[in-house]
Amino acid sequence: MKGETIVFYLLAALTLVSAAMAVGTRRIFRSAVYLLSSLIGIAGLYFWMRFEFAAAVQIVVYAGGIAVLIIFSVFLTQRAGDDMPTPPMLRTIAAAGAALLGMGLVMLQLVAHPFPTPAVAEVDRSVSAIGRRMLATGDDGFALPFEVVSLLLLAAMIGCIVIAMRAKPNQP
Amino acid sequence: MRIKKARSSGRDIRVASMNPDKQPAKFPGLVHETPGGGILSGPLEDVVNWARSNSLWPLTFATSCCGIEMMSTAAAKYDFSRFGFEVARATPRQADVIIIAGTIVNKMAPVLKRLYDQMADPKYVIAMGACAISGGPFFYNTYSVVKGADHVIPVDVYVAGCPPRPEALLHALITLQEKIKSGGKRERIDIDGKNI
Amino acid sequence: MQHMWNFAQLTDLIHGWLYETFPPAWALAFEMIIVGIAVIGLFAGLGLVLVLMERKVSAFMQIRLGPNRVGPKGLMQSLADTLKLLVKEGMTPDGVDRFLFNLAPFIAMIAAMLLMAPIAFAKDFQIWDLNIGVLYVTAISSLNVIAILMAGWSSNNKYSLLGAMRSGAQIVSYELSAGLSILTVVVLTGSLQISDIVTAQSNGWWIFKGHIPVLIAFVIYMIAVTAETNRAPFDMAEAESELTGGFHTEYSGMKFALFFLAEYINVFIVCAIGATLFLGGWMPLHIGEWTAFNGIMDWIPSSVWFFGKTFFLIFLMMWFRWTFPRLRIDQLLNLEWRYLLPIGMVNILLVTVIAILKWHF
Amino acid sequence: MMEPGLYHMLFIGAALFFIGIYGFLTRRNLITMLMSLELILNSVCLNFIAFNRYVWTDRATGPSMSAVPRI
Repeated sequence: MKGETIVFYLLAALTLVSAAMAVGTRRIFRSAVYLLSSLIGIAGLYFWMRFEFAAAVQIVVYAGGIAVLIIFSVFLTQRAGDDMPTPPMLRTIAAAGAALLGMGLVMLQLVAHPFPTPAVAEVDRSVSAIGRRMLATGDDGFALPFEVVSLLLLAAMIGCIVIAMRAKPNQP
Repeated sequence: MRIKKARSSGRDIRVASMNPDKQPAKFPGLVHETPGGGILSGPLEDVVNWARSNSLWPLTFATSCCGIEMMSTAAAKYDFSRFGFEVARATPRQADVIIIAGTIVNKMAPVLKRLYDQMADPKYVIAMGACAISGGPFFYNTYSVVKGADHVIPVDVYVAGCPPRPEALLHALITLQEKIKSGGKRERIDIDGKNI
Repeated sequence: MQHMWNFAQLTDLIHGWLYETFPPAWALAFEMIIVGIAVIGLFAGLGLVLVLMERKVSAFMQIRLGPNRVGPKGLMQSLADTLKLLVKEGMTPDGVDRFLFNLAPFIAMIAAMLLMAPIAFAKDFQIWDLNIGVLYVTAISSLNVIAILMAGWSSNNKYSLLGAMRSGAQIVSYELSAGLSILTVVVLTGSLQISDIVTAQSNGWWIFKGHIPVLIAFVIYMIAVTAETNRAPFDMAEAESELTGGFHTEYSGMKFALFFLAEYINVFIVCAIGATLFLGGWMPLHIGEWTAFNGIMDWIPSSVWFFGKTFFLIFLMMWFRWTFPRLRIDQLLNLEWRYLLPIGMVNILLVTVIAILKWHF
Repeated sequence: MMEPGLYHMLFIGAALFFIGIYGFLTRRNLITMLMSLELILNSVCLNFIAFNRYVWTDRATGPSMSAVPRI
């Protein structure tokens, strides 16, 4: 067995096990930490597939941004030390059944569908190629979604500033 | 003649120390035998004691005027950082030595005890100044002062003075260093063979 | 270029020997082990040197002598400290979340270790020259905040929690400024790869070539990384006079030492990145086409250049620490959001204009 | 064990997706539901990248596409 294969299975195990623990644990802070380790496992998978840029963005966005955001909202809104109540048995069974059923259906489809595996030249995954694609307006460009997302971000930033602005003291 | 007698008496003591039942009556205390002889652990112990003695991080704990002298010891003129003491930690978990710089009143005593308990082993205590040694000027006619910090926690080194000069504190710290280097440990109290 | 000591020959020699002697998988494993041991050794060495340097620099700033009794000139002082912390009791207090409490120092340490990978210590001497080097550093250094939040929360102590939350707010906000000032150099170079950035400076360092905007970016970078590594005057996370010890209040012995070591390693890494981006990394001081001058500079080995620049920046950060008083948390956030970030944004626009019009040298 | 390829990645993506679904259905807490949602989004991103790596390798569409839901 090649070393790469072992690394792949380790990363997959990290991702899936910590994801399962994230939805299973009853302590909310630990849940956030497990979620983070699952996301880092995914970043490891990206590294494994040699998409370094995607991996680095994954770590920046999730470890630096979303995990901190979630942890802060846990600190500020929840009683992080207490255990969360266990969901009722019926709901657990129903949710697990639904998830397993969906998983089975998807797996059936996956096995049935033959994906083409063309031997095309290696993709140019450099940052500049991704950047050009983000701003290209042609057939496979992403200029429109990029601009829409930029607009969304702008709206979010303005909203933040409005919320954070100090109310003016009433002038007597 | 005298030399021979001394030698023989010395041998007597050694024999006696090997057999606790036959100790000379005058010897105050018990001699415990250590199995092995400590050849292997000796040098390692020395190195560890060297490290411990040279990196005594004090807890920032000052209850009255001795604290000013402690600060002076830390400042440029006396500079106890020369001996490796300057990393004053504010949290007892990371401190090695607590310098009781000042009066311990009855309300402070439980806090002092708690801080001492929170420190990680090995931990050392220096009682600085008259108040910490015996209550000092408050020894008579005061209802609120603990008459010496050693009523609360065990003390390794006492420094006299009211308050002691920075040189005295430096000397106390060096004395503590020598105590650690010589392997002198404060005995832990045994109750029914259980270390507490 | 002529160099007296070329690390490439050494690494090639070891690499070739390993692959000749063993099958490829084993050779790779052995290389990994060698690199791991080298990194851990570098860690220990750097930790010892930086702690001693901090104490000596602080003494120098305060007209004291500093440690001078332990070993010759006090050189063994940090060794004694390390040994003492190793044999000191490592407590796990009651009421903590044991798993996270014991995990947090290791996360901090692992994050610091991962950061070593893309740094070029000398010419052709780099663990992993990946094509997004700078972004990788930014990404991994944001893992540090998770370790701090974990330590702060799991300690079950209000000082720890407050310190961790302050530290989280601080690191997340100052990351933006650091990222923007890193981007200025990336815009000028046109690449995220560390080796590209270093070779782009073979005719002069960016801090000289990039006019005033890069100088501004350098200043912002130094301020931002000082805040990001939680060092004074931005040490809100462990403000001793307010929070006793901040996020590591409850840690003792070796677990505390790991945090302590990780902080110093982070200082080294951000300074190494700063030296690579703005001061040319291992690239000697070259001035344009002055061949004679450049030739003389090439005689100084590249590792000496790299460590010289890095330690100069570390000295700068220590200078900050022992000169400025600590900021209040609102002043800290004001400084970032109202001054550094807008200046950084305008600055990167300026740099983009310079890069497009090719005004830089 | 087989050599990992497209199907392995898709299996991981699907498993993450349904773990996320399970969490989303069992939790009754806004933050934990958000966390489950993050898992679902990540499985989608993983699929994009995997398809780009193994099927349509001629374009850098995957990273660009996966960057959009992340923002």
